[in-house]
Amino acid sequence: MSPDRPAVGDLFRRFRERLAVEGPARPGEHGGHAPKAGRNGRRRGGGGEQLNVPPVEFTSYYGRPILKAPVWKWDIAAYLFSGGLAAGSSLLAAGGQLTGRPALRRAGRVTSLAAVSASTFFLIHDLGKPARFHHMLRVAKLTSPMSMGTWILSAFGPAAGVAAVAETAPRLPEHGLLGLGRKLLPPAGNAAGLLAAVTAPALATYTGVLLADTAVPSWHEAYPELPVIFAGSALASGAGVGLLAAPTGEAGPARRLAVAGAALELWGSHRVENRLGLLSEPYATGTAGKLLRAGRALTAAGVAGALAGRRSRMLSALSGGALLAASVCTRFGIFHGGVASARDPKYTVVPQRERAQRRAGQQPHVNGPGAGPNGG
Amino acid sequence: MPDANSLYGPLDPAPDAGWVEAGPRMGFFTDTSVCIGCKACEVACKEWNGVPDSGFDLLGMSYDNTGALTANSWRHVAFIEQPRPAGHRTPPFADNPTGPPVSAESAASAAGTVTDTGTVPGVPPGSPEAAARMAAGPEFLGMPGAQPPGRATGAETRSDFRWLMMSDVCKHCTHAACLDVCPTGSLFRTEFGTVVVQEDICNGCGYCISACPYGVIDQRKGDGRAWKCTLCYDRLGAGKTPACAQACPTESIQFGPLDELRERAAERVATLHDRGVPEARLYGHDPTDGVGGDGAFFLLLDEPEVYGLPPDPVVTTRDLPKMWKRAGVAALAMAAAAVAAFVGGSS
Amino acid sequence: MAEAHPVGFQWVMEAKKRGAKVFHVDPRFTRTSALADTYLPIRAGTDIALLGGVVRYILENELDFREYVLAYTNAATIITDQFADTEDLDGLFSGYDPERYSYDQGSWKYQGHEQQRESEDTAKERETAAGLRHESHGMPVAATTQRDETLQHPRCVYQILKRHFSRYTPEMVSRICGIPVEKFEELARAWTENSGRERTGALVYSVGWTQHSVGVQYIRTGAIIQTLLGNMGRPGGGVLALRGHASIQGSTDIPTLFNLLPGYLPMPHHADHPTFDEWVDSIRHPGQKGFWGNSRAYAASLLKAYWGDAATPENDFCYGYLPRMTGDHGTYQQVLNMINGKVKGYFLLGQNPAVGSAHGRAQRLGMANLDWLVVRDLFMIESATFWRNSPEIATGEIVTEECRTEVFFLPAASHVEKEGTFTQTQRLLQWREKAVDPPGDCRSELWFFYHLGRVLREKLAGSTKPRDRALLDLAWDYPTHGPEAEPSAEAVLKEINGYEVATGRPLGGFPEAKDDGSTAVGCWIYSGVYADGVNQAARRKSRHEQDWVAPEWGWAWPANRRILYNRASADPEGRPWSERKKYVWWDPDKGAWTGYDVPDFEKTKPPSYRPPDGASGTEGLAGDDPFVMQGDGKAWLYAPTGVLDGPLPTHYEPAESPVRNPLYGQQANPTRKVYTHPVNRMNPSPPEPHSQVFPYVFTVSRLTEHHTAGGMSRTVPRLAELQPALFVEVSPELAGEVGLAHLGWAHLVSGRAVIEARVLVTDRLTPLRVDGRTIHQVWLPYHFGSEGLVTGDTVNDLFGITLDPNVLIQESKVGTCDVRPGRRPTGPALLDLVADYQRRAGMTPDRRVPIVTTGAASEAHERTAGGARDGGGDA
Amino acid sequence: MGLKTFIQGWPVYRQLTGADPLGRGAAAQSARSAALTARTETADSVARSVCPYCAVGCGQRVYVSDGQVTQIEGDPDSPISRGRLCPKGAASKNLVTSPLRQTKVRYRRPYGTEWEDLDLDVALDMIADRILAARDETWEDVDDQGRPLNRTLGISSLGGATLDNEENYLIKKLFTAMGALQIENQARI
Repeated sequence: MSPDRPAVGDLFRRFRERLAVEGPARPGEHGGHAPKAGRNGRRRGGGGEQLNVPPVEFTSYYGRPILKAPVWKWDIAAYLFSGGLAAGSSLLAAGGQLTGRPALRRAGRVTSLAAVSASTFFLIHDLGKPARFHHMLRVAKLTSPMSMGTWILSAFGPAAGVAAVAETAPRLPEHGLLGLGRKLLPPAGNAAGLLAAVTAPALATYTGVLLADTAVPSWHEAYPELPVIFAGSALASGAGVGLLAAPTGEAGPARRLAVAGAALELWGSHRVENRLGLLSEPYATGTAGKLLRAGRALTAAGVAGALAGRRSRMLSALSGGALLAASVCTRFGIFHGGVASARDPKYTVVPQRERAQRRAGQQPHVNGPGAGPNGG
Repeated sequence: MPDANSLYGPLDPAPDAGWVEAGPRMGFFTDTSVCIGCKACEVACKEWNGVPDSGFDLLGMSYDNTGALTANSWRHVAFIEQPRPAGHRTPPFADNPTGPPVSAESAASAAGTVTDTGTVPGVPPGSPEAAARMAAGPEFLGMPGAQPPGRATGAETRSDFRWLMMSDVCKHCTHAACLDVCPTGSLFRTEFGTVVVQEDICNGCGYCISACPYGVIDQRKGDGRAWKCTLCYDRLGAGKTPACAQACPTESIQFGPLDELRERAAERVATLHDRGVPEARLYGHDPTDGVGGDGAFFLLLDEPEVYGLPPDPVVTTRDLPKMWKRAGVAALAMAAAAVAAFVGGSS
Repeated sequence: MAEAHPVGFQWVMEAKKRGAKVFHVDPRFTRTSALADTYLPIRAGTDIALLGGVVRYILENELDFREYVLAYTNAATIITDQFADTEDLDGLFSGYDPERYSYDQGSWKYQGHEQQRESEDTAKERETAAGLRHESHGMPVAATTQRDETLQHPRCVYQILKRHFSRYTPEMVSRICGIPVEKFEELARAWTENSGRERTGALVYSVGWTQHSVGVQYIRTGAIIQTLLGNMGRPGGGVLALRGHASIQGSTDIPTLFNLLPGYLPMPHHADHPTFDEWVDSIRHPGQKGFWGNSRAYAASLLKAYWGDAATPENDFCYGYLPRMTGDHGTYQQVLNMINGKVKGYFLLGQNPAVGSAHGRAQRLGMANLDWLVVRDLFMIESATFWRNSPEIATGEIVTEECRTEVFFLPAASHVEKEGTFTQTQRLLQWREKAVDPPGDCRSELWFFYHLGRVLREKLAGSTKPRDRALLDLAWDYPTHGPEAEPSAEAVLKEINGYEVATGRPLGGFPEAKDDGSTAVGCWIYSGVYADGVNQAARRKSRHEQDWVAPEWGWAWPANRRILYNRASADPEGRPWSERKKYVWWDPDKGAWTGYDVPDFEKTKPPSYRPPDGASGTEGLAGDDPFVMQGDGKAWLYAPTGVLDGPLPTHYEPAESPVRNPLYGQQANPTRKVYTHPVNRMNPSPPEPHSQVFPYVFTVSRLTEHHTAGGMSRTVPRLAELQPALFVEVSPELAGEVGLAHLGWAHLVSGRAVIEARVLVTDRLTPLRVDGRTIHQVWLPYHFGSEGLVTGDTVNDLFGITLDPNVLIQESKVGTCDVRPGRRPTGPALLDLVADYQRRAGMTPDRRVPIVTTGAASEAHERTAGGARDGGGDA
Repeated sequence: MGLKTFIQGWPVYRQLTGADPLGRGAAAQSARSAALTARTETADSVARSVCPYCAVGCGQRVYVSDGQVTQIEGDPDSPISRGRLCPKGAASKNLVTSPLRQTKVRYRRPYGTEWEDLDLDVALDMIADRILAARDETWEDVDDQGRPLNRTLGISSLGGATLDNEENYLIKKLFTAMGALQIENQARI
């Protein structure tokens, strides 16, 4: 070898040391394979540390994710919110309708229609082939929450629509064809409003199943809580609308709804952030962690404001806004938490490995070949 | 009427899916102990099914430049280099002047490479540590102490080495989550018991992608639809062997009635154990496993996750009834809360 | 084999299923190694040492298949006392001429044959790659030989062999090859234990073996082992070449080679073959045994096929029309002549030398100095675009505006767009049906050359120049069909098969060939492929409908025989050696040879037949002489003549090696073909100084996903995506020594070029302990170039040009280089880097590579057959 | 299409009336899927061919529809390959239909910087002229001792080993007749 070279082995030792320091993924400088830094088993974003999950050991094919992360974009998270909002506000509307609180009714019905229209837009917009959205109506599959949701939405949507349109009745002329409408719309609206209200809880909670019925570890394992969280979040957002729209005199039920919703939501999200062990980690770390923590804070603030602001229209409105924002944060938080859990193979391998070992009767897991038929 | 095991447990899926006079269930048995990693399966599949290219980047994952199963790669040959003993074989580098192995570092670097496969999510980069452990040698530098028990021997030189190769494919599960959650009926169970995406129906909702416990199905950019192995539905209809299995030079990919394949596989494992390959084990053959057994199952020589397979997959729809129940409870609670809010208290 | 011939490898896996033990010897751990029972890493270029070790193991332990060896080989034959071995002459054999770097074979002969001197001018034989002729037959020796059936005579072949290989101890094998002793012994044990009466072992090599300066001797050594162990001519045995091109076997049978005519008839040499008779006798060797006795008929019939009516016995069948060789006209000599401006025009027919041949730079500089170049290919290959897109453009050695070469690119028809036969690696001809018409201007070679000939003949019509007679008298009337006037391939195949001139009846086989001009045969060894007017190569009887030999699938030359010399599968009395291994045997009731295959023997010649005195040709062969193409009907453990670099294989270091030959003072093959030319500077090897400037051994080969120069794979998306970049595989130890990182860049420097590649640091490569030193080897695939979907530097640029003396094939499987981290310099800086290395290594333009590195040369010169020589046979 | 057939074609209807209430199989099958057949079944013709890559000689079946190659796969009848192919053989269709495939004659004049188009017949004629010129320029009748040579060393050829035997036969025959001796082949490499 050329004389200007260090002794055999030196460079290799340096190479290994450098590698140990830098972490090995350094092909970025050649061939343009920039490594996506940051998603790297041991690193944990802000807020994670307090959890103190010990670094877990697992193997994976070149460390690549085993699962395909959801291809759903922001609009599905937005749909989770808008769907819940539609459901919550239609309940609010029905309540207002039955207990003679026109402001609540009106606000509820209008919001409900707006929200359900937005939902439909989000759903179609997220499709790879939007022009084929109607293929959703080919089948009715009990095994597919999305199919079920489609049918629920197709029941709820028109009802919410009619109910909202009915609110225009007072503005119609006394006579003529439209006059007929002026007479007929209110009863139709009431009927539709009640129909919407009946389907509303289904609309609000099926989305929990929609996320849970996947291989995404942190979604699936959270299946007992997700519907509760989403129900609560829906109620809270509905209440938020009430607080924003209704005069303090009518806002009583909204305040109580806010409390109830917040209770369900907080209980649920507390559970998923603690009950799932390793799979709680994605909810406590990174974007999801930030969003969920923000959601909690906003909910608390919203409820407090709602209770404190009995007399103040302004405070009520603020707390209503807070509740709506809280609902948004919660939905996006849950969404991102799941996506993160699908992207890191450890959330796939470790729990399954532990499950397999439990089944195998606590045999110590020996990894790698040469360790016998089962061990490797 | 649906079987009691419609969602979970042993089941012959075709009759359950309404195929009244269905033939025997057809499937793949992929014996990785005879795979030579030639990738004929990848090419034959693409040629028959007109699957687009999936990127022209060097990934450095040994000889794997495909990376993973994607919408544009329905067969994927995995390559794993390990300084481990290979069954009864003579250690390849015994008495050569070798130092410590480098497989772990190389794998760790390769974990960072990316290529545009023309699909989403495609082949994202991964965790270097997990990659390193996959290929961990007796002495594993770079991330000290990151080895699972049983790996570390602290040897200063390498003499053992093995090169694992495995052609991965859609598992055509007995209980296929992708199929169950598909809202359009695009994914359906064929008369052969296989799981197929109908390209004229799929509207790209993406639900199947999150539902697959193996990370097989994937979305093609621009096109927007989900794509995966069809087990050559059209060829089966014509009584032909799927393209990959017909091409496979060493019969690593075997096609046939699933029952026969399972028997053959069991014999093969027994033979290998006799011949001093204790690490041979089957994967996805068991009708009582979390997905009711795979229509495409494997003979592996290491832990499933080393090949990028989940160690203990369970079909998500197993828990669907419970999920609906929880949703119902939540819905009732919601309704109750609403009623309470209005009737309880005044003002 | 799994790497380059995966489908063929299925049969290895079948054997493995049935309990066969698979050994794989390769410098790098490949996909084959992954499936083998035992893998032996070896230093590139040392296979003879390894195989020689096995020969020694067999002889020392008397593990040869003695009955077989006695009856069917020349083990008992006694050699003249003038013979001196490498053991006596420090690596040279007797008869070495240090001026001409070649041997006088007079002292190698069988006892009593000293005075037969067909062609002792081996220097000339080397120039004309005479060795290639022996693809179908051995060199001449007289029928009768002196034998010692006890094998005790000190000068019998068996004892000479034993002495010659006595040095190849397991320790020596380990010193040379870097293979640990235990590994070697495991191989030797398994090989011998699985050979003999009941079992056979097969030796499979890829033709990288031929790409060495001692390539022919590699294969000789393998053949010696297989012969000693009785594995030749028997099912499950043999020496199997894995050839890398669809019809590369066919293209030597029906050669497009300067020194051969169809059927391995030699191209005439201006000095040796002035007349038809002398030419024919040089093939036939009057008095010799075996099937070459009829060569006059084969030769006459070929000329008859060429010149038809014009060819008559009176004018020696137009023998005078044949161009004559005067020396080496091989492809590498041509390239150097191109650089020197001696060649005007160049045809490239589905060939990409800019990437695929050794010393790509010389290839491209040669092409840049032509008047015109015709490239016929499916794709735009590097050899067609050298004038605008080549490394020399970057370095300024080729300037587009100043490059005068006129280039015609003619698109070719693909294998599905024309019909015709390929001859695969086991001599099997398979006819391809045409599926579709070629697109656009794409045409078959058949079309191009037929119409080129037509146009040439039209242009020359009426010419009175004697030189044009050969073209004008050419039998060139082939039926054509279709709008493009495509010539009929079947008509050509019929001519190749041969026919009766008078009636046009296709011949049934070469025994029907006549020397009186009544038959025309295009390639005598292919005669029978069109027997009974049926295209036998088109037969496609399903394997399910015939036995495992599948004789009705295609057609194998000669005579549809699937295993050559299969008479050896039976014992001297004609009984199968064993029931397990029965293949061809004598049926006393029918009084004929029978079996699964077409017997490679006269059908009714009984095992007991003994030739009458003075019998020659086929009558000369006894009933137990299975090797019917050999001059004495025996398999040659020792080659008394014909192999230009020695009667026995000897380990020589590659032309470029970092290691001093541990075996003998003679470093490298003393008869190798060396070209001293400014562009062709060879890296220094010991005992020359400065060899440490190029401390590493590099070797190249194929990837499963690509095909040779990449013209048919880098252009195909399906394949390009599977291996998208050039990479170099290095061991962790070398990576550490040089400072290379996985997926980083490295560049390799030789005395000719610098190339860069991405780095794969892998445990699949290992350093070797060679003669007390640690030797690092690197491996690269040679598929890459500057055109196509995926591109990369051309690895063959690193090689210089040094050839095997027997067949003039270059050493392009091993060389020395330096390895440096990072990307290579570009432009003129690249030339500076090479120049700097040349300076440090003392590679001055006028430097002559030392051929003889032992003092024993002069002594070897003395030991010629009575010192007598004849200068060049101006008889 | 009548309303009735439309309704009956509706998978939901089939779910309610058929044996697939969950809509996961028979009921969900589309008309296209039901009508699907392998294109090899509907091919106009099939050619028995041989893989053009290495020398193992694997059997291929080439399926053609409307004058286009629609599929190339292994020939199960072949005793050599038993219907199997390596990645290269499996890519044969991609080879013959590759977008990079050249189908037009290209010409680069001396000192030219770009390719130009050229008519095939013209090209053939120009090449013939150049052969004759090179031949005349470099012809050797006899050696210095008057022994016949009958040759030109001004023309070289390097022929691929992927050509048919028939083609190699004509190449050798023609070049030999024109006195061109320097005919070489991959077999030398």
